[in-house]
Amino acid sequence: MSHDANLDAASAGRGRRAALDWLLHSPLALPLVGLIVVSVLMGFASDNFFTVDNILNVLRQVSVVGILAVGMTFVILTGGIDLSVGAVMALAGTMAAGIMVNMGLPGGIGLLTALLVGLGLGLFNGFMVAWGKMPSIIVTLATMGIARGLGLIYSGGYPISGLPGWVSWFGVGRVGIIPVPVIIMLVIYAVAWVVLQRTPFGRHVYAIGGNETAARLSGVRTRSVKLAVFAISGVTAALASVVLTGRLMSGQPNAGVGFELDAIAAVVLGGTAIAGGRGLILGTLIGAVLLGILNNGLNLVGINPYMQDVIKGLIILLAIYIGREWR
Amino acid sequence: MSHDANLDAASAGRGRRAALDWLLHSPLALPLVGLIVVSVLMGFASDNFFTVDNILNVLRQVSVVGILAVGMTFVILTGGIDLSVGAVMALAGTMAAGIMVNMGLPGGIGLLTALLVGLGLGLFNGFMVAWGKMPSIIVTLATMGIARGLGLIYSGGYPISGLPGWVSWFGVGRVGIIPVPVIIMLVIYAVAWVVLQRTPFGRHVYAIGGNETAARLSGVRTRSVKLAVFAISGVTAALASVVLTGRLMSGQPNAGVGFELDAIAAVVLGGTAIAGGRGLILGTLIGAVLLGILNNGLNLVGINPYMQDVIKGLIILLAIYIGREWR
Amino acid sequence: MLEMKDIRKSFGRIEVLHGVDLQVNAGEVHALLGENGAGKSTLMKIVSGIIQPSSGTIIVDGSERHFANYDEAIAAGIGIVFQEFSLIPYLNAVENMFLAREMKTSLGLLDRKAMRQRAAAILRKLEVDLPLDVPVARLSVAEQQFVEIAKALSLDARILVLDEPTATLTPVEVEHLFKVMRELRAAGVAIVFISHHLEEIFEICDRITVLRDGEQVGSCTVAETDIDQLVEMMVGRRIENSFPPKPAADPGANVVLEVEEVQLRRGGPVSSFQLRAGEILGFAGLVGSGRTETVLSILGAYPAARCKVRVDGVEKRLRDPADGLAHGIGLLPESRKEQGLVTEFSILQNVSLNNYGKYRQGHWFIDFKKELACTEDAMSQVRVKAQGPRARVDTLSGGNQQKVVIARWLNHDMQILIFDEPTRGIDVGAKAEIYQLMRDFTARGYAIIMISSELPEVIGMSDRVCVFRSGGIVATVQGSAINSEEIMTHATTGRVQHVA
Amino acid sequence: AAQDDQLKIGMTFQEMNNPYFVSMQEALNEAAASIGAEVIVTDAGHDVAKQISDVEDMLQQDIDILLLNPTDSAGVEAAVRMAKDQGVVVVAVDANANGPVDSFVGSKNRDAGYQSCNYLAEALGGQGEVAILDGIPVVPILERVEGCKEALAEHEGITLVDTQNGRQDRSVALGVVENMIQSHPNLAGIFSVNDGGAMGALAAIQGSGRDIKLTSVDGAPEAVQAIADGGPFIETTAQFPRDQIRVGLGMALAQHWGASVVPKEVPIDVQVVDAESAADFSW
Ligand SMILES: Nc1ncnc2c1ncn2[C@@H]1O[C@H](COP(=O)(O)OP(=O)(O)OP(=O)(O)O)[C@@H](O)[C@H]1O
Ligand SMILES: Nc1ncnc2c1ncn2[C@@H]1O[C@H](COP(=O)(O)OP(=O)(O)OP(=O)(O)O)[C@@H](O)[C@H]1O
Ligand SMILES: [Mg+2]
Ligand SMILES: [Mg+2]
Repeated sequence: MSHDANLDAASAGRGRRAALDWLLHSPLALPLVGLIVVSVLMGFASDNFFTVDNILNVLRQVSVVGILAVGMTFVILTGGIDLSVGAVMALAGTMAAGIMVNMGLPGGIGLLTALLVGLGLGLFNGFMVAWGKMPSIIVTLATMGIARGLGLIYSGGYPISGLPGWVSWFGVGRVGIIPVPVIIMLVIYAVAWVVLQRTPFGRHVYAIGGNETAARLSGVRTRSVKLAVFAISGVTAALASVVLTGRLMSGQPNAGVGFELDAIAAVVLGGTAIAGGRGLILGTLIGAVLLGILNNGLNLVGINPYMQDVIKGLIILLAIYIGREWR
Repeated sequence: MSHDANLDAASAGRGRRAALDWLLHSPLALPLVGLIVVSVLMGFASDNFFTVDNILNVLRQVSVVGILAVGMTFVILTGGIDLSVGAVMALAGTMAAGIMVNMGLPGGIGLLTALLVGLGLGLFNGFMVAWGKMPSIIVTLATMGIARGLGLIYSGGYPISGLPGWVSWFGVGRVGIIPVPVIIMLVIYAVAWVVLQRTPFGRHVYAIGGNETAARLSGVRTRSVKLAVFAISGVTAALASVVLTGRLMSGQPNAGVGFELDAIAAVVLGGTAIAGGRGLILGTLIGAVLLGILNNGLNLVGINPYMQDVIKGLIILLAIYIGREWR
Repeated sequence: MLEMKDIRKSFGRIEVLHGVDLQVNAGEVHALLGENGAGKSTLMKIVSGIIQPSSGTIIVDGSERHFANYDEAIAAGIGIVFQEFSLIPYLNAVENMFLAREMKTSLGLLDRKAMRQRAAAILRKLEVDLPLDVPVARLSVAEQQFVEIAKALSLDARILVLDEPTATLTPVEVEHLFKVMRELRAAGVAIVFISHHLEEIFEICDRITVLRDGEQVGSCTVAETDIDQLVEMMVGRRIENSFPPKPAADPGANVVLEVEEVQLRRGGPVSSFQLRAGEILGFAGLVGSGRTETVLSILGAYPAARCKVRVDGVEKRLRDPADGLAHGIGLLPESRKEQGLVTEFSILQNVSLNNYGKYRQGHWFIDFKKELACTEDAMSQVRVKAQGPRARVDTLSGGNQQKVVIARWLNHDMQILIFDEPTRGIDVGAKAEIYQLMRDFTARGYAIIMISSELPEVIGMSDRVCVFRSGGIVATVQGSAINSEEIMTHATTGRVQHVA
Repeated sequence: AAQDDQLKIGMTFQEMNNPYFVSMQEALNEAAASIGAEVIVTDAGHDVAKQISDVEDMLQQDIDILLLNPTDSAGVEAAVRMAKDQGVVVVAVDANANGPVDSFVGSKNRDAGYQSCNYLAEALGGQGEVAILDGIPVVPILERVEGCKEALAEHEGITLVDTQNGRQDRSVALGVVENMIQSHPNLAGIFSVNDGGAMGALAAIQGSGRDIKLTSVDGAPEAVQAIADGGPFIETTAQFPRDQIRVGLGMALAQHWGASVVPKEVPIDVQVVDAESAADFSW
């Protein structure tokens, strides 16, 4: 008996040490700790925070930026950046809405339009970066302006409303109690996790961020991989536009201004190195939720909206500062 | 005689070859060509373009972004980026206006306030990057949010007007026919040129962007230099706020949204490598003027405002694409 | 003059120097020898204040010193030429030499004229003539090395450390350097010299200290020892004749690669050559003669002025190293860290980097078990010494890193391997193993192109040798013509040079 | 200023991705076409500095009339002065500008805020918690909020429990209102400073399934439609953007033709649009 108890204690000790070890070494550890700390603080500050309803609410709010951040993670892992995601999302949503409302085409075509717009602009970015050898920050900055302009031209500046009712399912529907946007987001994260961790392509994404020359000289098709990550970012922007359009029930050419910065913040808060090569997609999910909790919590606590910007900035700085040693 | 003519022809030939050589190798060549091409196009499209009045007009419009781009050039040369310049400018201008209007303090104190705000936030950025070892894109993204929030808190969201009349001199005054903002801008560029090309500090800025580790091993105090470039960027943001406040005759907490992107575009259009180490401050001036001409020309030609975004994006892409080989 | 006592240094939990002593006198050239990873560079970084020792004392001119950074070491009269280049690519030679030690006018501005004159004077002493106004990135590797040396000389150091300065120099250039070193020695400067070329030690050095695995294994004068004994001290065992025997040439072997014409984008001669199955084709030439650029142009990694290639007799257009891989051509790049390895990846991930074709599960996914098995197999074939396949490659010694890059090609059906400077910066023990590996490959029928700047290696390994000069092949030699006079004659301007 | 006889009208908008301003532009184009005038339009995108540049560029093109929809009243003063120095007629539209403008044509924004919030309070029976969905702090928006607060203060049973910034943006407003609803379980009413924000708030209310009444300002087609459909969105106090432009252009022309008693300020009435009147209303 005492023997058994000893064994148990030892294995518990080992378990604890293993957990500690993991905590000190996993790139996910720090984002998780941040998430927990901020959640607990918010829970103390507002009684309404830890309700099932509010947690689902946060996740639903997070979904759009969360989906954008998936593509952003791919791009940042290769050492690039995509400033165009917000604008591409707005253009995809506006054109999809336009196709359905103004041309009366069926919803499937609308969805397809959104995806094609996202894919097309993503390929354009990727082509300019990979074959044009231009820095991604500049290419996507230009694409951002182009996509915004096109969206406004297409819609004439008016939001496009009058969408068929089922579109709202993507934004406000629920399966059981789980909001549809949350399900869409989680599915996208699951797919991204598989792609990054279980496929050769995923390895190549990391390799390019780690040492592009080495990857290229060893025979990795670095240009194709770079094309692909920007295409993925375009597609996730299109998927985000589906959720957003469902939430707003209209195509908004000026939606998503500044979302690219939120997506970048989510990726970096999630522990991904901005220089590429290191990071986990689950970290991005945690980062996105952390940002969402900040927005939600500061609202719940009733902080002056101007002050919210300041507090958010400080918390991001603090989180990255503490996290820099882990990376 | 024929002998002399031969000599002349030869030296002319040599002159031409030297010019060609310069054209092919100077990092200024391409931005200049871009400037000329765009100017000529605009001149054809609008009769009002090539008037002294309009050229001074363009330069005056360029001044604010042009001044921001000076600090941005320092930062980018070291391999960093400063996304906070627009927000820092707004905060500096708002606080300076507040000091003068609400507290009735003299103008010198207002000016000093602006400079201290810019310097302070620049030092904060630099400290976080150099000692905190955090990526500048994240640090300055956070500072951007913080500075915007502080500006809005300070002013309660209202613009601060009622400034003494002399303030407008900085924005709309003239010396002879030359607008004061243009003079301020050119003086700042001249100082920046001396600092970058003629002082040890300037060489260290380039060295850090070229190879930070090597610079540190050679004894360059890399952290101090990085601190300094962000401080410079903060100070140029403050100087830009003086011109802006003069132009707007009010402290505007919402001013300058997106100016950081214009400043980055000016730097890159001017031939500076976004990865650092290579570039000339005069290129930035050309880049800023090029952007200004685009804005002005597209207005003069009467292009639909939505279309302007698209055309600007395409021209930036084209310019960088052609320029990428030179760099 | 310089004395180091019981120096210990740990990186994290790993101690790499276990109490090393070193004593260098004024007016001597002191060789510091040891295998890759023995701790030579680490020790020298401690001398120059770049890293701090975990314990131990440094005594300069009889008084104990502690250098918090390089500046303090410089103030104490210490100068160093780093093993890794520490030049700023876009600054010119003058700016690089005086970086962080600029001369200033009374206004605090750069005194460009004075710096230029002083730079020119130092370079004249080294007998090199290089352009002072272009960014050093546009200089050849050897020229860059001289800028590096000149930079250290400009400090007027009384203790000068040269960490593998000759790795990228030709024999003639090495002679220039030695001449300057002798002058400095005569002037009473203490010099620490690190090199893997043991012949150089006997030419220039007075005393020798040997490190092995972070321990000092001995110190002696040059006269007391010979090469074999040094090698044994370094490696801990005798190394027999390091070049494996050359098998007889097979003239009937298939031509696996025929380069009909290739010309570099920067111009130069148009080259052509053939490569046969089972042979090692050496590419000799001075540093910067265009060997690397030529093979990279053939592989499509570099734009070429023109390039026409037949693989197995069929004309192919290679646009990317990936196309090379598809045709069974693999590259071992000249710089392991910059071009060969993803240093943050594990051995496993580096080995399988380009090889997922073999480890698919379903069509899309990685078969992790197979990946692990194949990697372990490849690691044992090339005898990588590491904790396991999941060790990060940046924790390995240089030789083991090089073997990881080689291991990458073992699980492919390769035809042609291009080894660019396969033994640069690699100690004698690992060298012999790599030579044996190359012979194992050719025995399997692989063809090898070996680019090397070390003549003995070219001579000892190659079945035929293409000699490069100013961007292209100027001669191909084989059989008994593979000797140093012949090769150097073609590689330099045509005058016969006598090489030590 | 005009060398050729065609009249040139310049109009600078604070933003053009809002139906409110887009319909202004349409009215301007129609009106100008009917008198054979040329129109130049610019979009400041909420950036005062750009707006000044835009005006400068229009002055280079020798406009005769400047219709100014200021991003910020104080900030555009330099532009107003420059235009006046060139002899251009300047009329501020929708929001006033500092400096020597010839006339200002704009909605009674304080009234609009007052009426919307009064309607809201009465619809709630003078009882309950309400919140304000604020916007970008510019004078017309601030006036609406002031008017709203004044109305709310007149109802003893109404408490203002929250003010958050939806930046007049549908997607931002959506998230902000979702959070408001979470933090105030008894929230009964929301006033949004404009219809863009209100549409986001509407989506949030509908998503929550709670019974919260919503009022707003503008009269945008989408909002009017939503009110007609019944539901949480019960009222918007409509402005008349097309009329503002028509009246504004009229004032400018009068001045251009030499009228000497052009009114300095022409307030345009606002009108309550609710479920009963929605069917008949459109901009
Ligand atoms: N910054 C570092 N962090 C961790 N380990 C290090 C670091 N620098 C060196 N090492 C390790 O210290 C050991 C000694 O390295 P060092 O560079 O001194 O070897 P060396 O004798 O100069 O070898 P070489 O002949 O290849 O230049 C090696 O095992 C190396 O991996
Ligand atoms: N004349 C030149 N103009 C521009 N660059 C040059 C010139 N000569 C050499 N270089 C550069 O010097 C470097 C060395 O050339 P390369 O690597 O092809 O030579 P190599 O014979 O392989 O020498 P190494 O032994 O260093 O590999 C290359 O990066 C090349 O671009
Ligand atoms: Mg070494
Ligand atoms: Mg080479």
